[in-house]
Amino acid sequence: MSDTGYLPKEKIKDFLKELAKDAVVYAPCLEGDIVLFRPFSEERTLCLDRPANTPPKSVIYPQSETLFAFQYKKAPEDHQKMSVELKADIGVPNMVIFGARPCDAKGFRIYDRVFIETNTPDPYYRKRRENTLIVTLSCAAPSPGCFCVAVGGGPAHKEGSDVMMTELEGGYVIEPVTEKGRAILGKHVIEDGKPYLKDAQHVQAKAHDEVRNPFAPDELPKISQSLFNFDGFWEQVVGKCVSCGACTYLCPTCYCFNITDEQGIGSGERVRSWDACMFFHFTLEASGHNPRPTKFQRFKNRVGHKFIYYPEKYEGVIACCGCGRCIRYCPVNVDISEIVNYLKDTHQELHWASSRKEGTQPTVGSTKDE
Amino acid sequence: MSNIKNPYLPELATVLRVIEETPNIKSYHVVFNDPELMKSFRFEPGQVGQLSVFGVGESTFVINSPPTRMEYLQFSVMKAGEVTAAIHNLYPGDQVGIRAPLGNWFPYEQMKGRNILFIGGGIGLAPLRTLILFMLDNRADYKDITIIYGSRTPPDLCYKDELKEWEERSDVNLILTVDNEYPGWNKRTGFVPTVLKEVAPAPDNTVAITCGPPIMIKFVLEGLAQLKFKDEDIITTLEKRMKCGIGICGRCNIGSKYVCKDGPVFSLAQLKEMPDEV
Amino acid sequence: MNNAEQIKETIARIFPDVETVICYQQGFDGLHATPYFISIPEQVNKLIWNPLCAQNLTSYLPSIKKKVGIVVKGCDSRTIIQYLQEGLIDRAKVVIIGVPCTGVISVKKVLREIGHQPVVDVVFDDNGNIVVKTQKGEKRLAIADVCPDKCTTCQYPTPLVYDHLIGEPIASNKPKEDVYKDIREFDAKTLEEKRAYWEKEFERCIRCYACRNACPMCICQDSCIAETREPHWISQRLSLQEKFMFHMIHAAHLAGRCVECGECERVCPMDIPVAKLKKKINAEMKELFNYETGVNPDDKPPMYTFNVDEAKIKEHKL
Amino acid sequence: MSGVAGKELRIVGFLCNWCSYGGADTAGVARFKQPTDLRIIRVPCSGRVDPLFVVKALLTGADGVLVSGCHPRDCHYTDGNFYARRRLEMLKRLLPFIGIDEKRFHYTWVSASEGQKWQQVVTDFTNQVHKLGPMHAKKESEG
Repeated sequence: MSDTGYLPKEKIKDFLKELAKDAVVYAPCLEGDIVLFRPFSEERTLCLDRPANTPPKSVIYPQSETLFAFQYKKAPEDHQKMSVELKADIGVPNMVIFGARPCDAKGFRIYDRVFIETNTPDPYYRKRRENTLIVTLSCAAPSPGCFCVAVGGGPAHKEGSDVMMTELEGGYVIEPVTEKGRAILGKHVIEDGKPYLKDAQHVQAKAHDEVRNPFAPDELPKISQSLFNFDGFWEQVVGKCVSCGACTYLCPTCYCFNITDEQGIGSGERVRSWDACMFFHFTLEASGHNPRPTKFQRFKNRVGHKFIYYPEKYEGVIACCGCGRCIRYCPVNVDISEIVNYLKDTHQELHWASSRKEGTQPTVGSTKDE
Repeated sequence: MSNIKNPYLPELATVLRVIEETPNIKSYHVVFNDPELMKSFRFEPGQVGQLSVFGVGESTFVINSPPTRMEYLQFSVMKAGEVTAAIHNLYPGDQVGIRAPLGNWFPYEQMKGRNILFIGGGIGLAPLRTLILFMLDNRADYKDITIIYGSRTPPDLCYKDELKEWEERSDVNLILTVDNEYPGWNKRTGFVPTVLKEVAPAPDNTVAITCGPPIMIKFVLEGLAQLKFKDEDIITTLEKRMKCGIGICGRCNIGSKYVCKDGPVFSLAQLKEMPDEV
Repeated sequence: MNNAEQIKETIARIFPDVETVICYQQGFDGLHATPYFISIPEQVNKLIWNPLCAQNLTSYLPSIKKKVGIVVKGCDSRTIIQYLQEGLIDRAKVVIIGVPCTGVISVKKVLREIGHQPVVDVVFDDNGNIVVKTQKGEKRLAIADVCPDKCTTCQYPTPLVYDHLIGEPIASNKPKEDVYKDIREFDAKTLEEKRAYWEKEFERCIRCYACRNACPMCICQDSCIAETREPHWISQRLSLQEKFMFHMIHAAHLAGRCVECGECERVCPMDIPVAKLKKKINAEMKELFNYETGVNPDDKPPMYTFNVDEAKIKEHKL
Repeated sequence: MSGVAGKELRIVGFLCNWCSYGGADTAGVARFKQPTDLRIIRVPCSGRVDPLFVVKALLTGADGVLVSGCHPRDCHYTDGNFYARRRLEMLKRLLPFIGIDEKRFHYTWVSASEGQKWQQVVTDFTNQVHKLGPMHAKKESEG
């Protein structure tokens, strides 16, 4: 068996059917004008020519899941007393994420460190992660707003994927990344891909050159602390933010969540659901005190989490995969890459500091002399 | 796979006793339903637990009984939101869930052989209580123990029985204060930070541990700085909205530190390294 | 002198009087404009004005305490009037730069036309077209073909309230009776069809609340009942029921208040036609109370008032 | 609500404290025969009835919702029911747009003395809802 496989385009449905024999296959499907990861079936329209509107994160980390169910019962010995029964069920089928993009797959690596590689691993995430095979499609061209190469990724970056596919004219070159992914090469419809490997590498390299790097020439952005901690900066750059959760919910690396009890009569579930640091309620305490009451502080925390706090904890890894969704789908197109770029630019910092001294509003990209 | 512990699944426990501390604070004595767990359960002074009322939710409270007294765990709850209101409706025999212990604890090892200054306000005495009792149970390890504690009015003082006990002990210097004159109150009046200035404890070989409302903490920290306490010798314990309790869910962070996991106990030296989001 | 230049000049003139001016600048690519907050007159050089300037900037007004200048199109001006009806802004603190509008562009529609390709360049020609260049070639689209639905029946191309008007007023050439035509057509479907339609659309909702937060009339914002636990209107479960309920909350709270700016729909990352529900209610408000939102500052929103004898409400028989 | 009684449907009634709740009471005291599908929720005034109460009920399992208040001009709080009338009429017209039969929702005015009228309203509305059948028929059969 060769190390590289090849999937002719006309056999893609057969391939998916074969995968679906012992797993639920989530693939990017066209729905109206948008692309979503859906359990693939014959009636759905596969769409691989652009990244899905939402990343496949919900497959492994669902937007809402039951942590456990509880039920109050009358104690048999004393009917005045109620006892409680808890039931946690972490049953997960085998799953395949087909057609994720390298940025999407890299997102799962960001989660792994938090959910699995800790002394209190999350059994729900871990089980799903272990049961899921991630088949990634490398990007042939950048998408609006994306910048993976600037945050340690790339259009054929393999981190997080089990299998990497690269599209050629007639089919897909298939490179296994993990042991789990190697099994793919054994599927019926997969042919030997060795003759196509060079072409695939060429496509990958070409795409890499086309992705913009807003932080160039830096390898990874280095953030100026003084500017980061300057309130006026945030007031200027995120004044337009409407404080919704679109950026976080569409982000392949955002993982903050809420835990709530949702009750029926005498029973109910403890539910874990996505939450967003952009919401006022996120940090609101029962006393009414809110440590991050303004959208500026909340946005600062979002940028901080991705570009400072997470890297501090995890050996410099930036918790942003550069997919560009938060830029494309933001109601007012707040551009996180632009903001980080300001934050790293020492020249700008001088300028911000000077406007701070004068007591005037700082300005972004003004031509005014310092 | 199945034998890894599910960090979200609480242990079931029963309310043993409810004590009305103040008009809006109650203390709960709670024991795990599993007697084996009750025997093997270990925690350190200052660690917190997530207390569940199933159907309403979870909230974080410090375990304010000391690890030296393990007949039950004590939580003190001030009625503020949805969960605390539900806890206030609990009676002895009612079922709750506990996820504990969580977070870090007071560095009591480093405090051995030193003078200890506690400064508390209102419900803020709860996290101090666990350490005070722990130190009293290991009294020989510590030098002078001074406690400055205040509340709005005398009825708002927590742990009244213990306050009385401490007052009578010769090896504890307890200084009580309430904000204003109050019928029948013949001790000090004035805010805690003001009283701190009046008492003016010496910083030599002394660790100050403070907890209370944010505004009190703010002025106590200033006061301690004026008294020349070193940042490393000033310790406080923070409160935040918490959900997971294991440093994942993202709401209790101050910069890269998660109050639920890296805290709740921080020295002023550590706090100064963190963004101002307390 | 074109409109952009005139707007810049006007902004320069009002500056000492206002602390901030809200207008537009180029977004992350050629196809996106983005709100732009100017605090010193020199910043005006980055201002743009073209049919991509679709956002309703007035959404920011109720939360701004300072005196502010703002660029508004005809449709946006209705929000300001609605704010005035409801006492949400102080007219003396807003300097309105009105710009008559011949129709804006729906980025979603353009993206559909160009196959969601990254945009290399965008230009506007003199014949009402937008020319979008991508790696795969160039596409010339008539603005009228890629405008948001609201533009196709626009009755108020010229702002209804302004302090400075840029250029000459324009009169609408769209028949008034067409405004709610789409609503009538949809309503003609069977109950089952309609139910299925909404279930399919709402199923996609991710509850990011972009529709709510972008809505100029959603003034509760941080205290919205969609997020509070007390009262606990909707749970954190991800069922269709919860999503449906959220959108009904949004729609019901906008009854007789929605100014049909279409922001909710424009910002939806899941492409859910959320504005339709609100438009339906508006159609009923027109029919029942002859009320049109955001047209006359002296009007009262119909849900804020009543008549002892309602001319159009008949008692329902069983 | 057993097997045959699967016929009993879930109808929620929001009744104002001052008139309709009294009307229902009058009907009860007079032992007027009424269908038993209705579950009554007493509210201070029909003006307290947020149209979203009705939506929430219909979306979460009710097969019909009835709102009843004081007759116009007779509101205990002077004008609560005038506001209610506008809101509920808006809702009545919105429901079919989201695919819910407006016949599942009815609002009316019954005074405390109108026991007979109450009986009529409950009977007629219950019959009307029964004609439409359960709201979530499909889902139940699927389950």
